[in-house]
Amino acid sequence: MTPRLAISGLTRRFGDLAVLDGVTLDVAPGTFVSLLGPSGSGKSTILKLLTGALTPDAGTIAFDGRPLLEAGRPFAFMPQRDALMPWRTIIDNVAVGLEIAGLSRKAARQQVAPFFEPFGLSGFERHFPAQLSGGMRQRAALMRTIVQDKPMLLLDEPFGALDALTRVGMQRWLETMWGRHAWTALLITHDVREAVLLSDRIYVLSARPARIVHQIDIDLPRPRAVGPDVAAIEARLLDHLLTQHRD
Amino acid sequence: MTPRLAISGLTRRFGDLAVLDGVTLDVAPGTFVSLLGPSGSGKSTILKLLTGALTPDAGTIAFDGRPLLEAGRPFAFMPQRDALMPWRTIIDNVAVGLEIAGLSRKAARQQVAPFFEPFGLSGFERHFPAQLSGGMRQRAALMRTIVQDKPMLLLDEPFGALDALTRVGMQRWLETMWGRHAWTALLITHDVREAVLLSDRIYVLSARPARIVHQIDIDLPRPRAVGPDVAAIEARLLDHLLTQHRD
Amino acid sequence: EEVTVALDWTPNTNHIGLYVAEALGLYEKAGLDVTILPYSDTASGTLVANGIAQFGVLSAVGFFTQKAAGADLVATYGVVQTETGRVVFLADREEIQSPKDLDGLVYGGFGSAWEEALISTIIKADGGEGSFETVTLGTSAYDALANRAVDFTLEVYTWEGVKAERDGPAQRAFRYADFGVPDQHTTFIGATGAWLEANPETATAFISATRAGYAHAVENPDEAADILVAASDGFLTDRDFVRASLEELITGNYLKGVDGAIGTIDAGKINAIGSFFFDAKMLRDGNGTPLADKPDFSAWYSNAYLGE
Amino acid sequence: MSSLSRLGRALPAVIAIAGLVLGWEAYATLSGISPTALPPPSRVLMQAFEHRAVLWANTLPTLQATLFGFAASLTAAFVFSVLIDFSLTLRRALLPVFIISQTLPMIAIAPLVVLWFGFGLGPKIGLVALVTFFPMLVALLQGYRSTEPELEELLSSMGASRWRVFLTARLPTSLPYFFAGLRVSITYAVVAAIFSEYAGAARGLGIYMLNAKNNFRPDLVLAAVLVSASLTLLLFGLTVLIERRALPWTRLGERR
Amino acid sequence: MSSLSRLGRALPAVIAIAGLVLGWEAYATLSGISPTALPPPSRVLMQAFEHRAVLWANTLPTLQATLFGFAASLTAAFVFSVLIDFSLTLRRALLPVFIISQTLPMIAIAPLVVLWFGFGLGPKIGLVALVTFFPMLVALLQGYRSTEPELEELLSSMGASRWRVFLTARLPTSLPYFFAGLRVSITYAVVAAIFSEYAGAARGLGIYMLNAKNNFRPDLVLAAVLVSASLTLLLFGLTVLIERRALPWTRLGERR
Ligand SMILES: Nc1ncnc2c1ncn2[C@@H]1O[C@H](COP(=O)(O)OP(=O)(O)OP(=O)(O)O)[C@@H](O)[C@H]1O
Ligand SMILES: Nc1ncnc2c1ncn2[C@@H]1O[C@H](COP(=O)(O)OP(=O)(O)OP(=O)(O)O)[C@@H](O)[C@H]1O
Ligand SMILES: Cc1ncc(C[n+]2csc(CCO)c2C)c(N)n1
Ligand SMILES: [Mg+2]
Ligand SMILES: [Mg+2]
Repeated sequence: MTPRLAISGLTRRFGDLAVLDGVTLDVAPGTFVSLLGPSGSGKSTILKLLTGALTPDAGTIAFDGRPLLEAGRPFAFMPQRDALMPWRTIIDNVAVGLEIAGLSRKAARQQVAPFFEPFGLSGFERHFPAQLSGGMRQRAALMRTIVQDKPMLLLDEPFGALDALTRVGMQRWLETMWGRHAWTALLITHDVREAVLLSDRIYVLSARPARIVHQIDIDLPRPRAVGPDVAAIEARLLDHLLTQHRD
Repeated sequence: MTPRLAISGLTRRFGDLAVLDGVTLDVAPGTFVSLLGPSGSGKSTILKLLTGALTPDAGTIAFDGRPLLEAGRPFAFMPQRDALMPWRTIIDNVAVGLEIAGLSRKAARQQVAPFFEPFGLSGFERHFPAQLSGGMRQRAALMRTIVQDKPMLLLDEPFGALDALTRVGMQRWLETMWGRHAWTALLITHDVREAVLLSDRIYVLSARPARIVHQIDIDLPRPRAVGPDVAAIEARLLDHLLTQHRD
Repeated sequence: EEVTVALDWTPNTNHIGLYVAEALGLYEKAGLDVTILPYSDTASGTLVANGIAQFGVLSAVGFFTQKAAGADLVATYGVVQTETGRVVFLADREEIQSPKDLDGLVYGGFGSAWEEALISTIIKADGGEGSFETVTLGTSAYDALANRAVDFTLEVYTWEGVKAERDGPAQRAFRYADFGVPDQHTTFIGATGAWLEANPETATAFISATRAGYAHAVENPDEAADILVAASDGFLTDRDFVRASLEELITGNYLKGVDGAIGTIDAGKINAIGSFFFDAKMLRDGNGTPLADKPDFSAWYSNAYLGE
Repeated sequence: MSSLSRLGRALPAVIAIAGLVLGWEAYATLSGISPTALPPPSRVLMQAFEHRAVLWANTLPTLQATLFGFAASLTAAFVFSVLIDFSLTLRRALLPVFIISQTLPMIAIAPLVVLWFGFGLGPKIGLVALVTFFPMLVALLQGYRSTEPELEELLSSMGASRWRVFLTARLPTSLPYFFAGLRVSITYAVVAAIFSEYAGAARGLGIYMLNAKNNFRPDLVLAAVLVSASLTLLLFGLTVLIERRALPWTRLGERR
Repeated sequence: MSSLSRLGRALPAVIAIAGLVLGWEAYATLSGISPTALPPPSRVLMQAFEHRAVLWANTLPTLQATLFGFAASLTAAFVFSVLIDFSLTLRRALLPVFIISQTLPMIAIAPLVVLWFGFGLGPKIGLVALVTFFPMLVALLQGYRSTEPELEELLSSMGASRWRVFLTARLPTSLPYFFAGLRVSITYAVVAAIFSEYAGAARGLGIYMLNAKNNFRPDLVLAAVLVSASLTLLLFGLTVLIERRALPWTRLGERR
């Protein structure tokens, strides 16, 4: 089966700073893949290369077997900081992707409105981002990503600002939705347990210049809960991470 | 033994918003106490009441048995965001507390210089904060707190911006130092495992208006590692947190 | 003794006596340390009335307006013995043949209420309506005339008039006297009554030295022209023009009257022009209402400081 | 209650301004200074009232020059800000030219402009625009620049064109900056209009001041100053109101 | 290499300015317009060179008024910004007064100031200060306000007094804002000095321009404009240099 996303030999420097040094990874359709790696290793840079915000120095990116450039813009991207527009209400922030895709503002609003309930944000449609807590903002950003209904999700630390409670809730919700919609997703996180709970496969990046140093496939049944299986994989991953050289 | 810090019935509202509703807790000398609680519950507010940035509506705070106001300023405080001054080099940022305490800039620098090595920041003394990664900044902020050598540490999410690798390293370092110096500390975190690994006692706050809903004393031996004991306490805590009503 | 004189315009041959007296050391001989303040946006009469300068070169226009409005000004020297002012326009304006043709045209003015009254009097004397549009331009008036931005303006014949005759553009002019305006000293040197009363010796020393300067210029126009050019910081580059202007001032009996008078203020002229202004309701008090009673013009000037 | 506390907040300003005016009045009447040098404010007010018809007639052309000039300046600032934002070459070519244009003393330029273009409304509009253009341009450019790069990348990833990104992200981001620049500009606009009249005009507050000054009436000069200052304050207040309307989200306070 | 790329960056500006100057030269010489209406730039330059001694003698007093006035304005802006920062009542009392002071047309005020205080340097310094004071005050206040509250709380928790917090946190935070205000102010300083000379002065570029204009010498007017514009650009460049020196951390780029 052609992978949905196939990255091969991806390399990128910023001036003197070699950030990516031949990153190669695959994401099969309908799977959830996580990227783990030290801070500053180049995880966000990989996503920027995918969305076209940056261009690679070397390497290829194929989407459904075709070069990325021919594939249009197949990704729904959730950036590391929420990037909500303070001047738009939450519903208009969530709907912006649909507006850009050509829908009228009204149609876009109608289409996103049903999502507010499952995201725990109903009643906040007409609020401005500054009126929401950090966790609520992050949920809005995730909603904005999902409503775009693109072939693949790119999620950069989607739960970073959430407390343990909300975080676990959102993880569970994402897992359920994922099961239902058969999304394909690439997730960046620095929370090892999160990666284990959500992923079909985890790639571990080295420190800068980043290469893939481990690949772990997980086929535990879903929904997953913390237990000995999860703990074992977690311990293995932590071990990998902690034995790397410090930056 | 008189507790180092005794908070009793602490209450505070912001306008219509009741944030703290009679928070009562103790910190014994030489112990490490953590506060866990949902985002927006009022954890940072408690620290602000301790440092004097806010005044309580009701409740008392005693330090070594005396009212806080008579105790001078006994806390070394690490705020949730690093609050490094972009116009000062790292060494001058770290030394600012000593300068305010009356030392000359030169003397203050001399006193803080030896800390750069254990914090993994040697060579960065003359850098500006903008030249450091998020994790390095947070380590500098922690260093600034510790060099003040006050009777008690107040740490608000000291490891929030760190990746798993650096985070675990810093936790280990803090634990070692703690064993060596018999510091007294109050730590705010949203990372359950972090709390279990570091604390002698954990208080769990309810959602707003916050009250203490659980108190867990931990007397596992140190240094602690992830294992069944830790996992059990962690599971218990997560259970507490997840059965609370969502905000 | 320090004395400051404020000018009414950028240095020109009207000021020749001041510069000659300064250059010949006449002020120094009289024990005076004279500073000549350049022309600026603040009128010389205003500077004198407020004590910023002791003396000022005052246009009759400003002098009569300000005096009536209550300024403590006294004319102590008549720079010219007969009218130097003209109404001017470009020579090729065929349609302007007499003042009544100025009706409905645009006047480039200097900002005093007096001018409009003067011009409309002239037009009416010629049988016109006396209505025209005023654009206040101040020092830009002559540029504007040359560039046809305005239709006519007022000039000092012995300066702007002479310049235009030499360098163009060709101009034609109406004399005030031909249309019922009495002859006058167009330019004075004056001070405040209070200061004159308190410093009669200094005033006499200054005015008499200044008068000697003008007299010297009349006798030695070549030398005087050089002095003015040298004193002008490089703006007056055309020495021949300055000389020609002086020649006109001398041969036209402006500086030295037909009767030989230099600097003397003529009682009859003051009275005539004063009465003319009064009748035309151009003299207005501090509230802007026309004076009800004709003032005693003999108190508005003094020849007492001219020296022997 | 709210209106009472609002009054309380305005009190220090009222006291300060009243103090200044009363001090001026006392000095002008008691020190024996001539009213032609410093007229007391009471006289200025009374004269302003007495000459209200003439003052009003002279206010209209000034207001006209101000508003048209400001509108021109607004348009130009917007158009050039977009051009400069879209093209680095244009930025490098035009910004130094605009900075130099700000160093030209208007007092020397204005008479030349009048010579070239006459006494009509045109050159006055031009001069007002010249003076008020720059603060707004700078504010807009700084506003565009402070757009979050993450937001722009996000929008591009959604398929937005450069122009779409500009409209959706850069322009709204610049609005608070723009209004800050607007407040500065509007303060200069009336002053600039008066100024341009000094260089040559048939009517207007500037001409009124010039004539009043030449006719030895500082009280009328100050009466006209009063009118122009009130006009400026009015326009200033208007921009504040518009800003409140246009930027509802900026009044929510910064709580994340 | 680096100097080459710097040249490359300056190229569009050089081309734009050269284009404007050449266009002006061509128009002035070819269109048959009288040189008294629009002298060609070549003539302006030559005349500026020829009259350099007199120009320089007239530049000195203007420069003096500019620098002293600016120094006074700087001091006043700092002192008042501190007062206003420390006292809410003072803020409410003084800010409206300062805003009103900005609405007064300088062209009407300057002659009055000359009447009250004479032809000396004093009133000129005062006028320059009046014009340049406000942008710096506003910048400083906005700078103080943008201090991170966390930082202030941290410093207080260390036992810092209010004044100490001001010196350690608020003042350094305000520096980038202050320099932005400074750049605006310095642009107005020379123009304001020239302006105040128009209202009455013994010497200075303003007086020079006035004289040149009255003697039908627009070439000399423009020569003086050239000098004053160069002066402004020089001062502007100076503040940019000082800023670079004073704020090394602002040039690190925003990478967290
Ligand atoms: N535009 C840029 N210019 C220069 N350097 C950059 C740029 N973007 C990123 N970098 C550098 O590239 C490295 C990788 O950055 P990146 O944001 O991809 O890290 P990350 O793995 O996402 O880290 P984190 O976990 O902290 O988000 C960092 O050292 C960063 O300083
Ligand atoms: N100065 C203030 N004015 C008004 N409301 C405030 C203020 N400070 C805090 N709050 C509110 O009080 C509540 C508690 O805030 P606090 O910062 O103490 O939460 P927290 O428990 O530290 O959350 P987090 O885990 O996100 O840091 C929040 O709802 C916040 O909106
Ligand atoms: C040299 C010289 N030229 C013009 C004026 C300006 N001016 C003021 S009043 C007036 C009208 C005279 O009747 C004129 C032309 C001047 N003062 N000196
Ligand atoms: Mg990242
Ligand atoms: Mg907090």
